[in-house]
Formats: sequence, C-alpha cells, structure tokens
Amino acid sequence: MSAPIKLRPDETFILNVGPQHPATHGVLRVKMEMDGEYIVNAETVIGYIHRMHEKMGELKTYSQFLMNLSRMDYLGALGYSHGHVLLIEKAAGIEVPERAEYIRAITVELNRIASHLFWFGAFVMDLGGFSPLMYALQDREYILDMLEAITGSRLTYSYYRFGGLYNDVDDDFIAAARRFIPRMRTSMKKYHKLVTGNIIFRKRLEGIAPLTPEICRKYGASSAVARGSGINFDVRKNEPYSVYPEFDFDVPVFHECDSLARYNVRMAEIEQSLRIIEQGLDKLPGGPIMPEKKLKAIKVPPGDYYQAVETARGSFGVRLVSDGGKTPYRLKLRSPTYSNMHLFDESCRGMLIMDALAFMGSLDLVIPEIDR
Amino acid sequence: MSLTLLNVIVAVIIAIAFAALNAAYLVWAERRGAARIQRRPGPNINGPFGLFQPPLDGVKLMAKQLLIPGGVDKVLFMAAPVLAMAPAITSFVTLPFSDLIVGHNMHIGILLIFAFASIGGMSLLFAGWSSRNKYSMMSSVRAVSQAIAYEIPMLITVITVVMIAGTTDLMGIVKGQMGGFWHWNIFPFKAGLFNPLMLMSFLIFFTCSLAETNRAPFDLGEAESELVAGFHTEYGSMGFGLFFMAEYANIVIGASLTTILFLGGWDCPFGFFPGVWWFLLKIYLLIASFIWIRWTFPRTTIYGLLNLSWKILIPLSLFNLLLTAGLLKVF
Amino acid sequence: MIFEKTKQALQGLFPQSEKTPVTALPPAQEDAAESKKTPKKEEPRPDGVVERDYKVHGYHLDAQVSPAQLLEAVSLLDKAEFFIESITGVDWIKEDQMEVIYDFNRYDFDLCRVVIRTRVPRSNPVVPTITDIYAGANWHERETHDFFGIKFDGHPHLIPLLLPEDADYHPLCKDFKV
Amino acid sequence: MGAYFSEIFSGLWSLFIGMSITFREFFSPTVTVQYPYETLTMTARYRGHIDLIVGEEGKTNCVVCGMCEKACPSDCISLAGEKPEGGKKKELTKYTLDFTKCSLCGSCVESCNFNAIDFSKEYNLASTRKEDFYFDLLQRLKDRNP
Repeated sequence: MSAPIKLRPDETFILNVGPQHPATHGVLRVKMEMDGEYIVNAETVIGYIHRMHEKMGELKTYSQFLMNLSRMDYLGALGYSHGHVLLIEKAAGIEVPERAEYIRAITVELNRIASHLFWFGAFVMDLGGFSPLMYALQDREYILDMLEAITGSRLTYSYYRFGGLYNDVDDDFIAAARRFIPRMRTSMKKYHKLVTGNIIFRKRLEGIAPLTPEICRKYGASSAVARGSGINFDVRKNEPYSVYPEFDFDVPVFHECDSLARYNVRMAEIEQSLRIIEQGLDKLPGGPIMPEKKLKAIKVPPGDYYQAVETARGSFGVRLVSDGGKTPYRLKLRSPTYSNMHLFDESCRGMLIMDALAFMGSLDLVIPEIDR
Repeated sequence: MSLTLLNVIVAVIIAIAFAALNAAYLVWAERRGAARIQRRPGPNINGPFGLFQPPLDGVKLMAKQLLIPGGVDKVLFMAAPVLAMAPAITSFVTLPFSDLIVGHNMHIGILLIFAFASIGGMSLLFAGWSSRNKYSMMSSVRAVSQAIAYEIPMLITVITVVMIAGTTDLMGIVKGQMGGFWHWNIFPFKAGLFNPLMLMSFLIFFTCSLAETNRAPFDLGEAESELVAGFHTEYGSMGFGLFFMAEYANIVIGASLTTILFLGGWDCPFGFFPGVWWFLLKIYLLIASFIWIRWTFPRTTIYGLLNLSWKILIPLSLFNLLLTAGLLKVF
Repeated sequence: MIFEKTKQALQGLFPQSEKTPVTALPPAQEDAAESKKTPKKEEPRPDGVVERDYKVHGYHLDAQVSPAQLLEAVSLLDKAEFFIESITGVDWIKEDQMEVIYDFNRYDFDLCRVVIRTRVPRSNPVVPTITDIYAGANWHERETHDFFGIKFDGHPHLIPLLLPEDADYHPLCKDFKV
Repeated sequence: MGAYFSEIFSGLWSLFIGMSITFREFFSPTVTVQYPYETLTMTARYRGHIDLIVGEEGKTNCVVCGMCEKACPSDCISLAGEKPEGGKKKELTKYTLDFTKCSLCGSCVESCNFNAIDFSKEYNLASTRKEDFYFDLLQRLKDRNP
C-alpha cells in the first residue's frame, strides 16, 4: 500500500533493519529513513559475508574452483554448479554424455523445488504464519534425502564435474523421485488451500510493491521478479541450454506485478519442475556419465565466454576471460539476486514497513549469493 | 465490610494462583499444540509429556538478571510489566466461574472488566515508549490503535447482550441463559427473541477478543518478523515473564467473557448438572481454538486490521444492535 | 531482426574513415581477432563491433567503444529495450589497461546478447557512469569500483559496497597479492 | 453491497478451510527424529572427512604420490613419505588433514588413483578447540586395526 498521506521528509528517523533482523534471513542491512511506519528512503547495505569468490576463481584451477560454486547459494547449489560446468565445457569443447545431462536437469529441478519450498516456508513465516514452514521443510526433506543419497551431501552438493557427474544415480533414486512427484502434487494442493486461498494472506500481498516491467528492465531483474511483472523471461526457454529443449514445460507468467504475482510464479514453477522431472525420468537414457577419455587438467583457449542458466533465483551468468592458462584470467559471477535486491531501494519508497518486508520476502533473497 | 475485604483478598490470591498456573500450562499447551500441528512432538524431555517444562522455564526466567538498558525511562520501564499483569489478575476477581464460585460479584461487572482491559493497552504503550527502541515504539503505537479500534465493536456486541439480559451483572447474564444450549445468546431461541444474527455477533466478539489480547493473526504489537519482538524487545527475565503471563491471563479472561456472554457460562448444553466444570470445559475449548488459529494463519497488516474493524465489524455489530433492539421491542 | 538493427546502430558509432573491422568474421579470422586481445600481443584490439559465435562464446555482439562513446552506445541499447545483466572489469596489466565490460540481454525471444567493452589506462581509470540510463548499474559500478578501482564519473554514491567501508585496496587488480 | 458480503463470506470460508487443514495435521503422526536419542544412519555415499582405507595387511594403499594434496582447493592435506631401506615404494609417514579448512568437497578422493582414501561417516565433530580438527589419519588408521 503506498502512502496515502504526504510524507514529511523533515520529520524522519533512521531505522536500521539488520544486519541481524528476523526478516532479512541472513546478514543484510537496510538503512531505512522512516516517517512513522512509512519508508521515505531506503539504502541497502550488503557485503557482510562477501567471500571474494571471483579472486578465488583466479587463483585456483578450474576443477578446484568448481567446489566454490555450490557454496554461493546454499539453497539452490546445483544450479550454480550447472552454469559453471556448462561454461567450461562450452569453452574447452568437452563433450558431455547425454545421460549426464539428463541427470543434471533432473537434479537441478529437484534442487529448484527444494529452494522454492524453503522460500515458500520462509516467506509465509515473514508474514507471520508458522506452520507452512514446517510442512514445506518436511517436503524439502524428501528432496534432500534423495540428493544426499546420490551426491553425499545435503546442501553444498559439488555433484557436477566437467564432462559429466561425480556419481551415477541408482534405481533407489529413480524410485524415490517417482514416489516424490505425486506426493509433492498432493502437498501443493494443501499449500494452495492453506496459504494461497487464505484471505489474510491475499490481502497482505495483493497490490503490494508493484514492479513495472520498466523497473525490471532497468535493474536487470530475472526469475519470479520479472515473471511476476508480465515478462516472459526464463533462460531455459529464451536461451535453451543442456537438454531443456527436450522437455515440455511452461513458463508461468503473471501480469499483476505485485507480491502475490511473484508468489504465484514460484508456486507454479514447482509444478512445472515436477513435470520436467517426470519427463526426465521417463527419457533418462543409459550410458556413461563421464566422457570415455579421462580428462587431464582443463585448459580453455584464450577468449571471452559467457554462459547463463536459470537457477532457482533467476538468471545466473558466468563470464570467463581466459588467457589459455591453468587458471581463469578473470571469472565474473553474475548473481541474480544481486540485481533483484537492487531494485528494493527504489521500489520500497512510500511503503509501510510491514509491506516492505513482505516485498523483501517475495524477492527470494539468499544473502551469500548476493555477496558472493 | 471486613468480611467482604477479606473475601476480595482471598479471591485475589486465588486469582493470582489461577492466572499463573494457567499462564504456565497454557504455554505448555500452546507449545505442544503448535508442535502437533507442525508434526513435531514439542516439549517432551522434562517430565512426562514435558509437563515439568513450564516450572523449569519459570525458574530460569526468575533466575535471570533484570536488565535495564541504558537511557530508558526507568519508572515506566519497570511499571509496564506490572501494569500488564495487575489488571489481568484483578479482572478474575469479578468473573463468575459458577453460581457459587465468584470472587466478588458486582452489578457492573462487565464494565469493570472492560475498564481493566483498557489499562492493559496502556501498559503496552508504556513498555514500548520507555524502552528507547524504535521497534518497540512502533509496536506500541500499533498496539494502541489496534486496542482502540477493537474496543468499539466489542463493546457494541456487549451492549447487544446486555440488552437481551437486561443487566450488566455477569452472574445475571449467565442466569438469563440457563436451560440448555438453545437458550444461550449464541443462538437464542427462547421465548421473545429469535435473532439469527447472534452467531455473527459471537464471531465478532471472538475476533475482537483475539485482537484485544494481541494474539495472532492480530499480533501486530509483537510481529516478530517485522518488529523483532515488538514492545517487549528490551525486556528480559521476569519483566518478559510478566508480559508473557499477562498475555495468557488475558486469553483466559477473553475466553471466559465469551463463555459468559454467549455460551451460557456454567450452563450445561442439555440442561442438567450445571457447574464449574462446564465453564472450564468451554473456556479451554475456546483457548484451544485461540491456539489453533494462531498456528494456522499469517498476520494481518495494520491497515487490514483497521479496515476489518471499521468497515466490517463495527457496521455489522451496529446493525445487530439495532435489530436486537427492534426484536426486543416487538416481541 | 533486433540483432541486425543493433549491429547497425552500434556500427553507426564508428565513422567509416576509421575503418572498423569487418562485420561477419569467418571463424579463422575471428580467432585472429581474439588472439589480438590476449595479453601476449602488445597491441590491443581496436574499437569496433565484432560479431561472435553464440555457440562458443555465449553472446552475439561484441562492441568495443572508447569511454567517450560509452553513453551513446548504452543509450542505443536502452532505446532498443535491452536489460542490463552485469558490469565487470578486467585488469590487463601487461597492456597497462583496464577494461570495463557491460553485458546486455533481452527479455523477449529475439535472442541477442550484447557486450560493450571499453578500455581505460590503468593509471587513470575513469569511465562515465551509466546510472542515469540504467538505474540498475549503480551496484554493478560500485562493485567494479571496489574490485578494480575504476572510477565512474558522475556516479551518485561511489562508496564500497561489498568490501568494508574503509577498504583502500582493489582485490581483483592483478598486482594485488593475497 | 453484494461484493462486500461475498468477500466477507468467501474470506471467512477460506479461513475455515485453512483451519480444517491444520486440524487434520494435528492428528497426523509426527515426522521428526529426536536427534540425540535416535539417529539416522548415514547414506552410503555420505561425504564426511576423509580417512585412509585399510589395505592389505592392515596397511594403507597410499603410495605418497601427492595427488590429493594438489587437488585440494584449500590446502588442507599435507602428507610425507620416505623410502624404507631396501624398499622400492615410498611409505607413508605422515598424513594430516586440517579439518578447519576442509569443505568436504571430495576432490582428494576423486583424484586418488590408488584407492587409498575414502570418506568417513563421522559427523559428530563439534569441538571448542581448534586442535581437535587437525586429524592424523595415519594414527586413526592404526587405531582402527590394532
């Protein structure tokens, strides 16, 4: 709800939301200039857990740095590794077996669901509802168990390798994934009844924080932030990579531009991801998961390469400038939330603080991913 | 006279004990209930079913240092938790639990309870203002606007009930509803009054008592994801403990009032064996639904809350007031 | 097609007299153009528009402009409804130059990724800001300033973003030792 | 006017639907594991910290090639070996893992061509002292087969 009263810039106070605040989900600080409960001005301060991944990328060899990618975003780790391995494979000309690509797509989509489920729970908790978080975590647990069984870890998977995968999936995984799909669909019905249809929930989000497509474009927003504003942009469709062209899925787009639209996009995405997983399991070919020839140390011909992928949080890009050496000359990680968070400052002006925090929740922030 | 005074003192002591016991075990019930709803076991380590958890929590709170942050208004800061607890306890004195168990019945009992309830709102204002914390300040302002907005529809529905009963005496209100559930004010099908809208009034009153006690989905004063912990952000140890107890004591009062005004007090639904057990059963059912609601819904916004009060609850309760007045006049 | 349009528009920035490189490079020539950029060669790539193989490089158009032309090039893309993906720098220490790379992409299915790059001397790395055109460039420019020490002339709030407030080092410069 | 009442009723109805769901959940069984009292077994591929594999005669398979040391992104592994007199192969004399830096990525295990290291299944590794995280894997190997 925008401010119906005239704001008084001369009678304001500064409110520091964060670095430790329940709504920021990490160490994010927003310096808000408030007039009562209305925000006059906001300045986001980030960088509290900046780890300089890009410098590490320059100092480590390609395969050593691969592990860092899954530490960027602890909720959707696989998507980030996927972008990196795709880039290096493209640049160094490594062939990937088809089975490996299918398994990558399946695991990335599982990871996307896990990430969206966590976001769903945390978002509803931001709005004051506690129980959906627990239900979402319970469903997410099935995914983590599945992924743990094949990758060996629960959050920071380090599962992909240049040219393929670290481990093949087994029949248990496939059976578990098949069991998971109908169970998740039932849960989605429950979530829609419990949360989406709830009048209090709808009233809190409808018309809150409208983001015009123009703002999205100026800030380079992606993921549900763009798709909730009527922009049909999904890297999986716009720039098809990996085996995504093989799958039949839709990109949910909502035109309301408000926080509820962003929520609806993510909820619809879970269902689309389920469709992808279902098709992936049906189509999963046999064969090796790594190239026949064992790869030696990877070298990339000199040049400038870019690869974008659609992670759970939006369009993640890796830019590699190579000089032909063992380590990248420059490795830039374009994180999607960085751009999505950036538009918060401009868009939250004139909002009530509780709406602004609901808006912040709808952006799906993972702070380590912003700070890198 | 002296006997009455003694009576009141004993009643207050019993009320304190009852309030404290309720607060302690309602916390336990809330934690267990929330856990069950979320498919967890809840506190289950200390004692059977975790039943020793509340006294242990109490010991922990009491053993903690009473911390007063620098720069606070000390007098108000100390007074606020006491001010939150005192009216809650005092209200118990005049609540009739059955036709025999009542501390001190008064002819204006219902007015007394509402007078005390508004002191509770003041304690939140004191706590928030004196804490010298911006979050607390915002929280207290919210709490006060919420208290004002919801006292109006609440009082209007109470006036409706008072009109039906013809008395402000709580005992009298219950006595008017004796004789089975069809006589209760929630669906009054007794001679001379057939008002189908009383169910709506019951819902309005119930909603208002949720809002008055600062419970979810109207817990804007606490709003932990926005205002950290709201008005009690700066309170630790027993200062926090008193706020906590006051909240649960207020819940008990809210449930008791709802029972007395709409659910026939200690009356049995089928007309036999009326007694205090029916009263307790009813209030604990209501409290269970308080807990149930809290763990189901997200929080409303401040404007959503005020809109609900001014645009829906007040017009509807006023309409019912007029309708009831008309019906009473006609029949 | 937006690709052709953008290419022509960007080529318009370079007068014919300057003899910009040919547009569609066959692969062999493209490699030659690339190797020019590598630090082994002393001579950096001249300004101009180069078409890249999307399959290998992941973008379509690569325009190197001088800092003075930057704003014009970026506003061309803004008019064509591109969105900003990122801004980053590269420290070409052997050539004693800093490169600023701007990535642009489109929301529609008319896929066209454009990279705009500009080079400035290492001793005085100043580039005009594009925050007036793309508000979202703000953080990207601050980040590039943090990491490389490149100054963005006219930037409204050029203070450290990811690094601590008092940071006086630029960690991605090649002469920064860990 | 009609919209006003229909919103009230549909809103109220959505609240009751929500309550019916939590009511059902109230009576469904708990799903959590009471952690210190019950534990789950780790999956077969669980990546704990590394351990030396017991080879023939209770000895390690390690030939001190140093591949794991090189592969490690965080320099956690340091190993040393020497040739025994008359022997052909190097023998491992020291293998320490600095667990404070290890991120459990598993690069070392993958780089090993001699099947000498593997992941352990240990996860209860909390400690307040830094020294507890410098693991002497050779010592651990000896402890496992006395």
